[in-house]
Amino acid sequence: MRICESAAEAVEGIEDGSTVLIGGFGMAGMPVELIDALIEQGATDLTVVSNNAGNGDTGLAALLAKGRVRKMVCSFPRQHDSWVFDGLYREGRIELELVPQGNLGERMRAAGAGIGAFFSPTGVGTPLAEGKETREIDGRTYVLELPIKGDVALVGAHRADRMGNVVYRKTARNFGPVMATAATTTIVQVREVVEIGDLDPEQVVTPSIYVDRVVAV
Amino acid sequence: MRICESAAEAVEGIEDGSTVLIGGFGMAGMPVELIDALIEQGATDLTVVSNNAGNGDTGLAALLAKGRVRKMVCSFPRQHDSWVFDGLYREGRIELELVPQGNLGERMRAAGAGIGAFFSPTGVGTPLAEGKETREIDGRTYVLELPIKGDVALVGAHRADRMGNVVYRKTARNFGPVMATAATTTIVQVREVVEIGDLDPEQVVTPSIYVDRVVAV
Amino acid sequence: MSSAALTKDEMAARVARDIPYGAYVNLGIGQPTLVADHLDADAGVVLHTENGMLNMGRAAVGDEVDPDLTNAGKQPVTELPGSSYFDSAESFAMMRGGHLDVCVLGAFQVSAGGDIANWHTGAPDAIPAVGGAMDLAIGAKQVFVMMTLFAKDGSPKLVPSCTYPLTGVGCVARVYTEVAVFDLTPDGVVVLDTFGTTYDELAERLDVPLTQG
Amino acid sequence: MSSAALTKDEMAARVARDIPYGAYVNLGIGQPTLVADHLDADAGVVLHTENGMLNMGRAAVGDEVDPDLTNAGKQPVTELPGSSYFDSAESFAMMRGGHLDVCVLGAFQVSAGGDIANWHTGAPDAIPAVGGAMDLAIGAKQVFVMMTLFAKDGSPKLVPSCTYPLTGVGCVARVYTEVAVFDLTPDGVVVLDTFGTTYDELAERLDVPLTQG
Repeated sequence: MRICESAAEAVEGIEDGSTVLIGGFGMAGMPVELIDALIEQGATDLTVVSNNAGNGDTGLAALLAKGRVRKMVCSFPRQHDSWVFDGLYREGRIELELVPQGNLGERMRAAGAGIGAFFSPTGVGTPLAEGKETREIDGRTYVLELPIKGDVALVGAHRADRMGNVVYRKTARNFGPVMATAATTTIVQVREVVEIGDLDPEQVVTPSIYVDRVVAV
Repeated sequence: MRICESAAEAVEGIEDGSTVLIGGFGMAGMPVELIDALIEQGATDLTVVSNNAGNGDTGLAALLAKGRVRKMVCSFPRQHDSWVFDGLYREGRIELELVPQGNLGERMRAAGAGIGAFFSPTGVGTPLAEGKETREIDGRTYVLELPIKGDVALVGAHRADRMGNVVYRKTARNFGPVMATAATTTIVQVREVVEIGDLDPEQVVTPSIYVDRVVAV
Repeated sequence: MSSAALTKDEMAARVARDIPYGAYVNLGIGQPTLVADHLDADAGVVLHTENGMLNMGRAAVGDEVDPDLTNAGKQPVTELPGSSYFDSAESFAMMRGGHLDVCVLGAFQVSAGGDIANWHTGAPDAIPAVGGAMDLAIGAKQVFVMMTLFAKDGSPKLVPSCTYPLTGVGCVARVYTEVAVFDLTPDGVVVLDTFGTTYDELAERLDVPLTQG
Repeated sequence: MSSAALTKDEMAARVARDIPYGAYVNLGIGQPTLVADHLDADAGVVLHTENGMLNMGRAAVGDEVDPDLTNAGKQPVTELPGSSYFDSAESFAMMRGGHLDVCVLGAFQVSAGGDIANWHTGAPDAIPAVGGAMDLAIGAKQVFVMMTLFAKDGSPKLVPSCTYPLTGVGCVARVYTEVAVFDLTPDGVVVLDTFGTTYDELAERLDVPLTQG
């Protein structure tokens, strides 16, 4: 675990072609400063996994606008302010894997928890399950879903201690905790880094074992 | 959600032949008063799912001693003070399904989360995977595991509010939160019931949606 | 039978009336959100939002607005006493595990057998987006749909079989429209209530067999 | 080569020496627990206990004893600053997902190919109990085994193939014994260190091919 002095330091070494998990539901929990640093850092040909596909012209939308993302894996790209993604998609300049939101979270949880695959109740009989293995178990039909593992996770959180224990705030928690478990390198931006012992051990949401780098922004 | 006046009221209606999930790792988090009330209530022919198979002569061990349990599903029955279970098992008076602890937790999580089955990394190539379906995924072999669903969960926790939000204390948390999600009726004993609004929403571990009855003991 | 078709607010009120005391409820984006305005505080209904919260309060105004506290539509909201926060995996585990009592969804089409289509028109230039719709469709003990009964071109949206891409199969329990409420049962579609129309008029305009409730 | 076989404490110290700075470590029940006594506070090692805690402290004494705070052996322990608590599903997800750097297990037998048997003797009257052993065996980046090299009857416990029921397949990286440390590599068993014995003596007493490290 490393406390970084800057967002630039926090995103060092992210390679071209990486799969990057990016937290946030809309702008709540989106690690805007880490994304800005990633744009500056220059990694390209990325696969980005995030619930949405960017809002307005900042954060994830800015990364998309720079042409750094080959493929989006998300549940809800189409929003009133998703014009950057919309344009790229209509021009055929970005690939989209659309995943029901519950499968998105559960597939990342599976990656973090060592589950090889799981039978999901969601999407059965719909176009999003086409071509996927199904199985009836105990009278109900399920679709087999595979883990989504990241090379890197970029997570926006509230506070971290110097060991890397992390707490979130309200609904900005969303995908952060599960993404933190699912990536080889988990990078967390927080509003404040506190001393070891300053977080109540009962309240830690992402334990330090999952966290590789922390930066206060 | 009902706040019960007594442990006896809390265990009302548990039927013969039920599958009962019982929290605790050893005595930490074991809902002793609920188990005592269940003994008094009289339900029998039970399948009990719990990490251990009772310690000393109280709690789960007392339920076993009364002959109310047809089958134990657990990871670690053999302890220095598990004489009640040991005796029943050697006399062939109780059935045992031994489950690796991680599969035990994950199978209950699957039940609570609507997962039909999952490929687990644990137990591959061991006697506990014999007869189970295996599959190689991405170069690693996994064993297919099915959900464990309870009719009832008996959970020992620290505090609850009057809506049924629950917090635990230290390592007494263990199986409580996952069992609370996996049963049709979840019954929680706590040391203290507090008013709605007295628990910090960020700190709630078992949200009220999972809880059917609460009793302070 | 009422004398006029319901307004959106009246439809929302009608849905709210059918939500049992103490229920855990998810209201989908769009029209279903209106239902919240018709739930009395003493109905004990707890609202779930897919982005990770139980006991969500009303829309935030003025100083209450907090960018860390939004609903599934990404609008600022408030919290009520007794709320809880959790991550997305837990939030969807809650749905998918069948812990919600009711969810209310909008729809393009619902079939007599309870299939729902509400995520994609299938138009070739449309950008597909599903969000939590498929999880909600299969994840609540009862799924209510709230929609107009007829599309702009006059074609019915309660159909023998959906022509739009499906969201979920056989999962809708009840359909609330401006002119009628329908129960979808294993024995067929039952008309529970009509507003500004008659059972016979409905039977004529719809392609699905109806029963009078 | 040391001049005498190691005591249990010396073995524990030898294991502790090989745990990297800042590692997340699970110490199995029994002998591996001793390793904790040999980890310096400035080694930055964080101990995981399967019953739901990171950064567990030493055994609790006197007033520190709290029935809500125990280790995997159900003994009272303490917490260190920076600890965290979580439920059993999360605790095992942490293991099974490969997030622990090292786990140290006892064993009845280890095979040259890294199989481990440590949960069941296979005796017909034994009450089987597995606990978290199978999860730990497959769940850490590196699995260390700490055991005596020979059983009470003199038979080796590092064997060509385990005869006891297996706990995990091909998962052990290193074996620490009172007379030698072995690396289990894809190319075979490498003797890293000997204590009170020689490479040649080991090669004679063991049925597995050895390489001098």
